[in-house]
Amino acid sequence: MILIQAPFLNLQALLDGLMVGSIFALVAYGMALVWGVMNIINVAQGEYVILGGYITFAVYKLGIHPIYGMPFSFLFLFILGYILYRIIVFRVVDKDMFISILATFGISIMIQQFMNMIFGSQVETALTGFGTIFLFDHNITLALVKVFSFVVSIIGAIAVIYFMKISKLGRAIRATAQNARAARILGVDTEKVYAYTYAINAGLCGLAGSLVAMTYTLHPYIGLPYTVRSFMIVIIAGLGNIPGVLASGLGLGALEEFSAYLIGQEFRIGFIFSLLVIILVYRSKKLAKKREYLK
Amino acid sequence: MKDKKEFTAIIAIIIAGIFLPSLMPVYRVQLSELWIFMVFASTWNIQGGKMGYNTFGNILFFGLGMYICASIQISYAFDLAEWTAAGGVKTFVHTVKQYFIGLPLGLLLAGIIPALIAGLLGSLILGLRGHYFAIGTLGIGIAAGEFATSVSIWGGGQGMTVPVWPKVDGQDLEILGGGMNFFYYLSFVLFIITFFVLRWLFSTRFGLILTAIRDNEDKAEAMGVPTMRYKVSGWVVSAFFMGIAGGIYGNINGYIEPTEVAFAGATFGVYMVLMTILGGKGTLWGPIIGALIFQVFKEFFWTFFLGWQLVALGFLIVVIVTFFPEGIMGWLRKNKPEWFGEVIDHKARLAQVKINTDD
Amino acid sequence: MTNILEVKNVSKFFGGVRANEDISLSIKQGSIVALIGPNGSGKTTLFNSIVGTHPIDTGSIKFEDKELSKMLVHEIPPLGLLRTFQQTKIYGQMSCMMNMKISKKVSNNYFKMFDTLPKELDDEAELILSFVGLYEKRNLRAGELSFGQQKLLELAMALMNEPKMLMLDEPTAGINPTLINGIIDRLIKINEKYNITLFVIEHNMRVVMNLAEHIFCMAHGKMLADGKPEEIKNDKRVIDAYLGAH
Amino acid sequence: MKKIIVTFISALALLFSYSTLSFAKVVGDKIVLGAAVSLTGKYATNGEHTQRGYDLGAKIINEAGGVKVGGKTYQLEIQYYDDESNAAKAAALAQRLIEQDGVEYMLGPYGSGLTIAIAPVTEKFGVPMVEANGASRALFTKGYKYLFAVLNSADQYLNSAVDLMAEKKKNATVAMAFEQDAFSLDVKLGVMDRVKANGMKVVIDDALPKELNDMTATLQKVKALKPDLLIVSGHSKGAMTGVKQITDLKVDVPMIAMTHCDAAAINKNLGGGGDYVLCAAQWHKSLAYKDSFFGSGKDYAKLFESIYKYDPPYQAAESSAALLVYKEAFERANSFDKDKVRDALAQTDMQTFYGPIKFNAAGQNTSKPMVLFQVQDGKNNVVAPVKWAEAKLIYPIPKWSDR
Repeated sequence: MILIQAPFLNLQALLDGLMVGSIFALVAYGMALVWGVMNIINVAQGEYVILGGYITFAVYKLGIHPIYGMPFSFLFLFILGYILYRIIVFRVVDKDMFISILATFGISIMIQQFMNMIFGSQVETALTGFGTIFLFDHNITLALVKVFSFVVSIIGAIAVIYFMKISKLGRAIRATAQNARAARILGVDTEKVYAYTYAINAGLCGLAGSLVAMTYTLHPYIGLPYTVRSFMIVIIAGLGNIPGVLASGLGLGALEEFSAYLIGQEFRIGFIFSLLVIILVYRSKKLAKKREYLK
Repeated sequence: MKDKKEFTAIIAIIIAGIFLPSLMPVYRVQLSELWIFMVFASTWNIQGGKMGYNTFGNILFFGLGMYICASIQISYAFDLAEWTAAGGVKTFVHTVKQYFIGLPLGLLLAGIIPALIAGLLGSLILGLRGHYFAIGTLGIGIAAGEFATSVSIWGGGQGMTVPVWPKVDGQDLEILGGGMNFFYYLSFVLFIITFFVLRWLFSTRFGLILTAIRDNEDKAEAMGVPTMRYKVSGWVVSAFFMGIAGGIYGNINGYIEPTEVAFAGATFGVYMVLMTILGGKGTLWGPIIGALIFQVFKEFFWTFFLGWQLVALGFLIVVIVTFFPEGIMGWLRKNKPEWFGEVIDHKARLAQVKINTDD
Repeated sequence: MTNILEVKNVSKFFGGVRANEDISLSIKQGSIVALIGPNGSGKTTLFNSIVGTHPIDTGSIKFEDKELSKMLVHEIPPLGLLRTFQQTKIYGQMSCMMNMKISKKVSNNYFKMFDTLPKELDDEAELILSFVGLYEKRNLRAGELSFGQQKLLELAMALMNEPKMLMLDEPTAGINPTLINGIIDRLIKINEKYNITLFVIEHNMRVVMNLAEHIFCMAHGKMLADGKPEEIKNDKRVIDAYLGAH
Repeated sequence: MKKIIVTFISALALLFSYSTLSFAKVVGDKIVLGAAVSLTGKYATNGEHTQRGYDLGAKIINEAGGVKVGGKTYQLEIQYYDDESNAAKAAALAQRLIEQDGVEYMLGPYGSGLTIAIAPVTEKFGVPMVEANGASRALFTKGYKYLFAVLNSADQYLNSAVDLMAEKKKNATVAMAFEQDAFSLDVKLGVMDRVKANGMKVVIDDALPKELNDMTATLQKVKALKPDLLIVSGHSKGAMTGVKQITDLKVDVPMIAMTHCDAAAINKNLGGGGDYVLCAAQWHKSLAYKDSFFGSGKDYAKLFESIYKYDPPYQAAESSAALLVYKEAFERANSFDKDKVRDALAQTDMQTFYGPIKFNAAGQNTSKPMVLFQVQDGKNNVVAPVKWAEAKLIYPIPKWSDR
């Protein structure tokens, strides 16, 4: 068992995991937000991430350092999200959640195709030229770009939390999340809140995407894993529990990294999904004892 | 829906089903696919439509059925491992006898085993409600595909081929006009059986209780209905027919691959939902109409929107679910309620409740 | 007369909140009993505990000497104990007739699931619907009925199930006042004709006084008092806790 | 209910209306070849290379006077469908090309998986298929009669890399990471043979997921166990991700071998990160093969670049070669009967810019060796087989600390 032969790998795996996890967490924020506020599960999440990545990649292609791509990715996706809401998503907000799942699925495959047409399906990546740091005399290796993305996503996460606490819009969003009708009565323009919530979600995905572009590789059809993981994270954390999202995001990342060592990388997705099912069933069984069910 | 009209519709379908392949032989593949799709939609409708449990997991039974059927067909005559191992240096040919014993055997088990699995899983998964159920089943479907990728006896990521239609001294065996026709009629018959079984099922107490569960599960429980039993039984029925459909589709396609052919959640898994919604959830005919229209559209896109077909499909999805969430039958039911045996007399609406105490 | 329902020292806590604390009561076969008390005094919680909607923390609930507290929700109605809801629960997409027909009690035999509904059910359903005054509306979708009408439909569905004992949660709430006498009359008929024991949560004292032969009064999750209507009417504690509020 | 019947009828009508679309194998002066390639989906990059290869081949042949059959000259035309990188679609589309569109000569899709999916269909209808991108060994062990592959089978891809390693170091240790798909698993088969033959030891044997964009786990193991040779195969995704993360993590391995390096253009896209990587290729422009249509490999590369603005990966070259094979076969068969054409194909023995093409009984092109090139400061230089070598193998790969 390699983890025992090389004990340092455990720490290594943990660190790698946390760094991947931080990006997942960022994506999961958006999902938790949209899910909590608008009761929509946004299946297009992963595609937003990849698209954000391509925006950064485009910037990089212009010979600009990719980190300057981050604001562009965020803004572009923010705007796109806003537009998509005004065109499509608002039609499904008050409908059965299942409808919204399908609608956003439709959006996702459209985005995939457009990315394929515009950027081609070549595997791409944006080079930062950041170095590598070695710890414990070369037993631990960290790509600085990962550390960077870790820091950025943590900052992003905290920024979101504060935005929600302090800004006027943030408070409106929280109010709407708690009780849309009440909020409406108190004069909150929920339509506007929804639109911005969705836009912010897309923006966050964009930011995460630009980190993905720098840290990993891009491909128009690689979005699903991000959607899936944000599902997981949100479900583990529970809705409207932003710090929980961060925690479970990091946790999932680490868990996954270890699973890659223990049961093999090819099972990552399978592992995640099985975990999802097991968690759901376990929780429902526990509630069933109280004669209740997951709501 | 009025019996006479339904009767004509059934006759129309049966006639079409029998004569279409000879009318347009070159479309036999799409046509068999159409019947299979109708089975998809009709069985998905048991959960998603009648019962209000939107599942993404029914594809699991389809894939299982496909693999099981193929495995039985092969291992009845040869060693399965040898068959799948890099194609095997020697070529395997089924004799007519081997083929026609293996196939029905395979199809039968392809129905039964998934049904059993549905029974076992059901009691766990069907405890979930609403979108948690949707996500949970999605998980099962995809996980199944991912794990099948590493089952070496099934060729893992390599996939496996299905026995070819047997040859009699070099010539394809001529039963019902060769393999393609044979499997066309097989899928057609499967659909017809599924249709009548569901038609009967929905007319019984069972069907009504499913609707009751959709409308208000708590009430059903409070009235003493053991809902879990109904939910699981419903899933078992779906699993059975999905499994057989898988077995047939495997033979039509000739090649089985874990995530794209068998456990193809991203394509078939979503199609079956769309078809049902398009046609109208919770009705007997909705899924059938939905499947028909959907298949026509899909083929249309493939032909005329080369490279754009997925965009077109995505667009179609968005349009369907945002503008016609209650589907064609839903629309009809709104506008032609009498077709559904619903008397809408406004007298009744306005009528005051009166209880004459002197009886 | 024997006791059909025996509730002994039942307590139910939600986190820190004591919804029911050491509740005991017994109901005689064939009687009509009312349960009154201010809002939030734990009446509905008690109902839920009895029919198993949520498990009780301590105590025992016996229906015809069968212990209910460990049973699942759907296992209890077949014994002949049925309840209606404060917020009506009906099958909105189905016609009233359908609502009635599938409420018919069936044996627990697995294959009974696949029976087709017998024709004679229609007559029975129509009879009961007209009994509660919904005959004209029998073909409407249940969802189209008004709140009060849905209450009546729920009552009718319960009767369809031929229970031995019926627990009604505010049967007259939201019902057109001109009908109330009718309802009272019906409830009494139900009790006499079909010999169904009635256990009723009710705020409308007129109904209570005309209906009940025995009254329990709850407050703050505890059993405050019980006795004949006259006694309750003049009971100091009840007046302070509840009636006084009128 | 009427509505339903009406829909039904109209649907049928629509279905019928297709049949007017379908056209025969030879129309006027056109020979129609059918191909389902991946324009979308996970293989879209290489699908595009394939399609461009086909197009270029057809273009050149047509410009050079087309195909002469029975004294009449015909133009080649290719009818494409998009299989969305999906095996189920590929098979269905092959059916469709043959049955509906009356195509009687098929070109292969991109990728072993899809070719495996299509082969049973072409076989069923007895339609010849010349394929340029299905390398899986499974294709040649089924006794297919109508399948002809101009390329070497996958189990030969990285063998020479293993042998090179063996020359440099006795009983070396090997780390492997293969995607779970038909192609990569076959590459693995070949590699394992050589590894055994050379008495090497496998220290890491990882499987990569289909939606691959992170192989940190594998690389960390490599860092820990320090093998002499690292082999990665996972189409373009694998090459790109591998090199990218090797660079990020500064993984030091004396020798690294991959597939699809040129399709992923790791020599350009990764800012020197791809240097010293050994890459298996079916073809390389520097090889001294020639033919009368494209001239030498270099000329082909020039031509391709002038149209598509990038260096042709071998996926394109071999696809173009497939067209040459067809032309030659048509002319020798001097007929459009698909079985005559099939027999002519079977007898193919020709020189192309892509290399000699001669099929064995299984329809496999055996007369052409694989080449192995090494990325040397941004250029792909052939290092094996020795016959073609332009440059010397650089071994061991300099440590990152010295780069």
